[in-house]
Amino acid sequence: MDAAAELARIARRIALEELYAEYVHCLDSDALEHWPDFFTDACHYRITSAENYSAGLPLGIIYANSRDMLRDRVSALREANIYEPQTYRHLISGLRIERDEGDALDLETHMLVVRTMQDGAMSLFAAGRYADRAVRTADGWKFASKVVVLDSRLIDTLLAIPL
Amino acid sequence: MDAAAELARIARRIALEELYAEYVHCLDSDALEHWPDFFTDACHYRITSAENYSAGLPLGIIYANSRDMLRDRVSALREANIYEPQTYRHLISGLRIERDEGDALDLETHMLVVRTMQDGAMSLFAAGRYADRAVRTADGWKFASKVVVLDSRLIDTLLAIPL
Amino acid sequence: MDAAAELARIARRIALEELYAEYVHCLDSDALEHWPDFFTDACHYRITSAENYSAGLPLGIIYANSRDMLRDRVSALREANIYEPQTYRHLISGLRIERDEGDALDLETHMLVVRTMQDGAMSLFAAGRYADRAVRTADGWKFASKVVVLDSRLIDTLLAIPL
Amino acid sequence: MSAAALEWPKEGNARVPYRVFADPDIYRAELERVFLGPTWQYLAIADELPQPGDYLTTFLGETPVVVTRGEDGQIHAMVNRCAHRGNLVCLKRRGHSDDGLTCVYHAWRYDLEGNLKSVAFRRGVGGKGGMPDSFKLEQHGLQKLRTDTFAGLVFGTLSPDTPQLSDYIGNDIGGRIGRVFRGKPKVLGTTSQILHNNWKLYVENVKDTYHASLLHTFFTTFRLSRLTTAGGVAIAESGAHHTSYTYGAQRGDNAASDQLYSEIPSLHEDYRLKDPRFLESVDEIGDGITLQILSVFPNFVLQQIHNTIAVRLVLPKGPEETELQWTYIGFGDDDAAMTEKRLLQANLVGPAGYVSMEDGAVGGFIQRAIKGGEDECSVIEMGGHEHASQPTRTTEAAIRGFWQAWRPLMGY
Amino acid sequence: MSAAALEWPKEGNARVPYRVFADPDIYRAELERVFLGPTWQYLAIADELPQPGDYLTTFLGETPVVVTRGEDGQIHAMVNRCAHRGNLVCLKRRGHSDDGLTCVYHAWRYDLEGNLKSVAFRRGVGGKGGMPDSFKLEQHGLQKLRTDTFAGLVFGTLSPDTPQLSDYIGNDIGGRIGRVFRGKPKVLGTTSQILHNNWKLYVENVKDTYHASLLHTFFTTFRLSRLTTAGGVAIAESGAHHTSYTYGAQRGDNAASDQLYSEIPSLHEDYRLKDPRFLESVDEIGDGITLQILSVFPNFVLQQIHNTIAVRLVLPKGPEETELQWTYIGFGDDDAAMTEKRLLQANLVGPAGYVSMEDGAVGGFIQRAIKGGEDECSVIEMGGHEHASQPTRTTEAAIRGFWQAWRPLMGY
Amino acid sequence: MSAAALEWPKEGNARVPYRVFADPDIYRAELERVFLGPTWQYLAIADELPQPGDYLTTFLGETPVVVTRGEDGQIHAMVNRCAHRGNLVCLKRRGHSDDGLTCVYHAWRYDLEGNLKSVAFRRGVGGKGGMPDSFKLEQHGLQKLRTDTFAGLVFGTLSPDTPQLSDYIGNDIGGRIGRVFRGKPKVLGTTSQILHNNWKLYVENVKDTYHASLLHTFFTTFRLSRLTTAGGVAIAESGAHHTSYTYGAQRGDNAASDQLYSEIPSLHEDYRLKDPRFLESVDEIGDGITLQILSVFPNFVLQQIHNTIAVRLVLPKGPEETELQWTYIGFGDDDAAMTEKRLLQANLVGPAGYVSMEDGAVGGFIQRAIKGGEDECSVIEMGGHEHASQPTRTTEAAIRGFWQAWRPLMGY
Ligand code: FES
Ligand code: FES
Ligand code: FES
Ligand SMILES: [Fe+3]
Ligand SMILES: [Fe+3]
Ligand SMILES: [Fe+3]
Repeated sequence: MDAAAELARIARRIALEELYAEYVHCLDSDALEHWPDFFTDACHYRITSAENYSAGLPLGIIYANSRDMLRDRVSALREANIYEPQTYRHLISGLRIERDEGDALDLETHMLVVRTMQDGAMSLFAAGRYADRAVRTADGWKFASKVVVLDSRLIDTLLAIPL
Repeated sequence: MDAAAELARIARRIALEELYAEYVHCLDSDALEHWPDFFTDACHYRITSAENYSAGLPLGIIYANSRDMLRDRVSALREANIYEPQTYRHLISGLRIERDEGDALDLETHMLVVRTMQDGAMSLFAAGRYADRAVRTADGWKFASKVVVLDSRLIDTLLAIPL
Repeated sequence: MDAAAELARIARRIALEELYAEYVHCLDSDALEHWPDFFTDACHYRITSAENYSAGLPLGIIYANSRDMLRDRVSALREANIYEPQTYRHLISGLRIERDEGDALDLETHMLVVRTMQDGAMSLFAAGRYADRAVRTADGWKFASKVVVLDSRLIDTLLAIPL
Repeated sequence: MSAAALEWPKEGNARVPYRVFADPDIYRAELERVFLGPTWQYLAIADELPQPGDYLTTFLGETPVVVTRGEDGQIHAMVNRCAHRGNLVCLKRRGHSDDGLTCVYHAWRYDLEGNLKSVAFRRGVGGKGGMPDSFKLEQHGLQKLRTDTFAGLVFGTLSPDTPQLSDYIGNDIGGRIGRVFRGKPKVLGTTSQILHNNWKLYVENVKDTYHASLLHTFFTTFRLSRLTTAGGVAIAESGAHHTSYTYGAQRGDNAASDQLYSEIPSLHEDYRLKDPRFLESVDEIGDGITLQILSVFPNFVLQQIHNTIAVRLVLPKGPEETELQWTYIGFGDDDAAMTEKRLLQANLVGPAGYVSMEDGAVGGFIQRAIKGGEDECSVIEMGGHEHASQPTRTTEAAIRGFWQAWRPLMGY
Repeated sequence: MSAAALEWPKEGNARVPYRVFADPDIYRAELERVFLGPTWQYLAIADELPQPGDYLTTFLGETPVVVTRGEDGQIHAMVNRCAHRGNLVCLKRRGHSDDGLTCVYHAWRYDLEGNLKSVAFRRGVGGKGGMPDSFKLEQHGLQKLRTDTFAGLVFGTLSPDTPQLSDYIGNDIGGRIGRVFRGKPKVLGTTSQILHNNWKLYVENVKDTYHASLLHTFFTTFRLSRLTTAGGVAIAESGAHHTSYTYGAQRGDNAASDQLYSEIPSLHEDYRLKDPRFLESVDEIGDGITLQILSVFPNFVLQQIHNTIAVRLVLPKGPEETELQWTYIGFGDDDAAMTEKRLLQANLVGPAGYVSMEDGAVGGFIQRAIKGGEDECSVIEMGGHEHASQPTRTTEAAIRGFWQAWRPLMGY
Repeated sequence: MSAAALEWPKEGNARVPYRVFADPDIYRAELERVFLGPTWQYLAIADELPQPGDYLTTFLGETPVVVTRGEDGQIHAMVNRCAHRGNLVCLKRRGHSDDGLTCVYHAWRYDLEGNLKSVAFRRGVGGKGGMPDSFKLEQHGLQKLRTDTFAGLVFGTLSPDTPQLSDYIGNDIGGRIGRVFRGKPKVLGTTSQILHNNWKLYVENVKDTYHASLLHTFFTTFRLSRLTTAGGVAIAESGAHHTSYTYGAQRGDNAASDQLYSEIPSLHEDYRLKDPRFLESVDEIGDGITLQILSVFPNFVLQQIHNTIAVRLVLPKGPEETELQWTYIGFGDDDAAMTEKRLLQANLVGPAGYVSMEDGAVGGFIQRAIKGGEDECSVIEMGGHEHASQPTRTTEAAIRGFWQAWRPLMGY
């Protein structure tokens, strides 16, 4: 591969690493109003369990088919739903490009989330992977689809803040 | 360092990041049949504890001296051994090149594994590091040696799936 | 952006990734005597909780204003303080450049620490982020300031080894 | 204190000592008297086990159970405990076996009805060892549950004294179950929550028709359901089971309702959805009931919220921990659009549900709040002191009904 | 064994059976008799709640409590448990409300003093449901604590029998609290530790004037404090409270002291700080006391170590778990340099403190060591068998004082 | 229920109520009567402590113990609990000290035999404080264990009534231990497992000669060991200890055996190793025994599987949790090739062992299965109802032997 192509390939990978870094920063710093901006208008977002996913069952814990539905989710969290103060800490690892169409990619990364409650209790809240579809747009890479596949069937108490 | 060399150095590092991403994806997606392919024919694979490792004690929880032994391990897991359904989620961080011989490297990364049982219980199963020897071969980087050094002396219940 | 600049930008990012890899390796391999070398002479180091940090309260669990204070911390751990044998395993993820002044950067990364006691008990000891100021010096990138912001208010038992 | 030592307040079902949610002895007694006692507990949807040899594992309280489809095509259930030395006979949550059930420890084999068919090396090896002649296979099967099916739902009990399932459920509640299961159910997916509270705090929440529009402000805001919309609560005579139902909002008077709710902090006049598609529902049953929450004592819940239908199982995991399992249902004749409706409306419920996430947390809040107050009592007087059906949901009658059923079982 | 069954050793306060640190029944009895009993427990610094409507949540033992600044400008405290069905009324650690306290479950509303002001749908809806007429708001408020303030510190108790706070603390200990709080306190930050030991093991450690220079070798090495420097321990007559105090090192005789400490492994002659700025302190109080550790029974600690001042609250979280909360204090008139001094000296204490980290671990060591030895006893004879004030810290008198106060409360 | 209240089934050792694996009161009684009672428990390999001043820490049940090599060159063991206020005297798992043992809390010093040598500031400071004259060092040492050594293995007991170690073990079992320890042992490494089951479920597994070829299908498949190969079980008269032994497969009749095993699901005719080097073993002892599993009551195991030799210690960590510690042994005269053999064969055992990983899980399966069935019993009739030695492994005699020894200790 020639140097320019190599450099482009590397630059793209780094851009994707940065995309995920910004994404989890957005969630973990309670900047939820910006969370929908990581997606395309007509996006799919779903949180499900490996059990449902591998059985081909379509149910999502959260199931959205548009960026506006993500905006509504944030509004509800801000205005309607009641839950204790809590924060997430995402760790991302092992980015892989599963399908490479240049400006449209199927991506997968491992993820882990530690949740901390206001009393200080930390717990392993989620472990799993992001099975995503990212597309290059005028203002950078966006998620056309993001399926959060959790290894566990169990959610501790509730899932308010998205993953 | 000139640009070409710099680019090569960076490309190599990214290739190594990708190697680890593929390696843990293989284990965590239950593609164990491909796990031995990450190693050279005459490889060493060992899982041990920091306690044994730092005391210079050679014992391994798993101790293999050939890729065929790794294949036998997989066959046993598939055909002989009995254990509850469970999955790992590896997180890798902090890749470091400890010794650089160009196409042969001593590598170290931090690793953490969350194990999820079929009932949904997640636990911190392993934390430690990979102390590896990787070599560049015709079909990419392979592990000539991989020593999994676990921080803890304890294994919860059993260790079936390799790390 | 032209190729040279792009390459330089990428090289810098990789250098920073390596900086953090070396930093956590230093702590997790008990090479504490070298820990102060990651900082500038006149540095600020502080471990605090998100609660204090977001409330603008200046208190630190550890609070140092010079590299020599970090050296004193290490001497005390080696010569004076009594604590059970224990090791950390840091995982770092999501490096972000918050402010880019070329050779001086505001950086943030997510971090998680698993602590292992000599009896083998592993626990989620810390989750949070590094809010850092790094500067490029004659011998590489150094931390002019490092604020460890822990998500939790609680410290399990004690904090001896720095984060 | 021991389970027996608790003295129930003279106010009867209108007062509940918090100790019943925290005391380990009471909890242990419940496992015995309620969950291994004369109650029917939900095990599975019959269609989850289509083929002979299919099995799944679940629990009666904390006791592991395996449910099978036998060679005879019938559903069977046994305690999942080997008659030899007590190993789990089935390790998987779901599975299929063509030759009965074999325990991994010593390979004792059972048929799909739990009868012991063979004992490895029963006659020893080379004339040495083996089981004594006094050992009879037929005396060492798996402990069998009684099972029965209602509207395609499989229930089980370990007690010979539990009345027939249909009598246990009764016609009224039974009709309200049948109303939902009109077709062949199709599982859309499952999810579970760990709740850090005693199982009864969640069951109270389910039977609490008073809280919905107050705790779940999402509901109120969108006028999806208010206590001002037409509806009520039907309660079995025994108090054990209940159904709350709500008719479409249009039947209510919004102006008057807003007026009434104006005192409640939860109303956000200005709050509108950007993409309301996920609330587009159809009256698939055709009786105008948009919301039905139904419970069968002690731990089964059936929910219809618009087009999202789910069964919930409440499993005790300790005095202060509970697992809540959701199974979401569609029907065989759903087209893609209908399925999509159900999936979108599923955002309303479950661990992240717009109108249910609070239910996952509030029990834990109570569990924390009652520490040091075990001898204090909750006050359950909304709607009076009785546990009869009422044409309103502004009542805690169904909760009083629960205690009416629970107390005699426990001897209080 | 039950709490009652323990027989106290004839040596009295000089012996403590390890069982009191491990037995769940004894622990449960303590929650009742000590923490809900006739004792004053630290709740907050009054200045943490400047405005009416400000509130914070804390605990009496394990019982959740909310502390408010009322419309009347006074501090009030109530059990954080809704009078309806026991939900936590305040969910946040700190907050502010302009219209009293509203429970999220059914929107019952209380004023800032815990009086029930309204019940949602009390009169039902459309003439159906609602509370019976017999229900009286004034009979269903939050359970109120008695509160009182000393030197700007708020204490609370649930018992009518607890003597007035100033009498409870007494003049001697009271004066030593006032000595520290000369100005308007300003919170510099907080931190907490989870200790894997019974709460009393930490309280013993606080009252243990014998251990400081032995366990905390950092102290010794820098001659910050030695048993050879002038100082002593003041103990309330009841034994309940204590203060240990140390004068600046210069008052001691270092040569003689080094000689004495030469047997102790902890001395490192050669150990010097590279940047000693963090130890630059000023005698801000002016009486030459560089170290004062003070405790008010059962679980309050006030610390002055040079210029680092902190209050500590010891919260039981189970027989073998304790939360230790630190609140670091400066004063309104501190300039930047003084604040910096306090922040630098704070390295001495807290979870990573040069002279306190060991205290976080040693209780857990004991908790592990006493397993299987619950009927053995600790030996508390340093400084004799009494619990009177002494002009030395080479004594365990303050620990004996703790048991002198604890035993009658527990009936031992 | 209390430990005493359990009524043992009339079938004696052929029935075990599951309650003994779950009941917290029974567990507490065991810690006292079994682990602090008249039993010898494995502490260490003498060669792990070559030099005077070497020490390591371990447990008798849950009671922490320190084992030392004294100045006298002898092995000593004491409870690791300071005589002052109960702190752990030794914090490290292994260590060396040239001047006895010093407690970190107040620097009390003990010699390597646990005698108290000095008390810091015993005479006070400046004539103030210090210990009363009535305090005698010799009355405040560490609690001492009796220790004895057999074949280089150190055992300890806290009871004066435990018979001499060699009598306790007996000649038969003793000889089978000696058979393995022919040379100077060399530790190759250690590993530990946390098992989520009562300790006795693992001990039953060790003594269960019936399960090996059924649960561990790896074994069967490779004809490494089958119940059809020659072997048997030797059981101490008391029932307390056992040894199972197997001769090399060649002594068995494979055709007949395959025939017999053809009914067992575990046989995979087609399954062959790609790299069988890890099974290349030598008959290092020369008596043709390829497998020996030996136990000494209550919690010691010695294993020889071909050339992989390990001692296992079974430590109770709660009613439903157990730590299993493995120490792998080679001998001083092993050459590199022999060591490599042992390391490769070690793949057979331990947490990831081809023929042992199932043992780590099956106890937990049982623990889960018996919930709600505490009054049910396991059926232990394979090989009859006795606990005598038998020339077959198709028996549960050694398990019955365990209960024969356990019941009188516990009063059942
Ligand atoms: S326990 Fe099931 S066969 Fe032995
Ligand atoms: S529990 Fe507080 S309002 Fe009902
Ligand atoms: S506890 Fe050991 S010296 Fe005080
Ligand atoms: Fe609800
Ligand atoms: Fe201290
Ligand atoms: Fe086995």
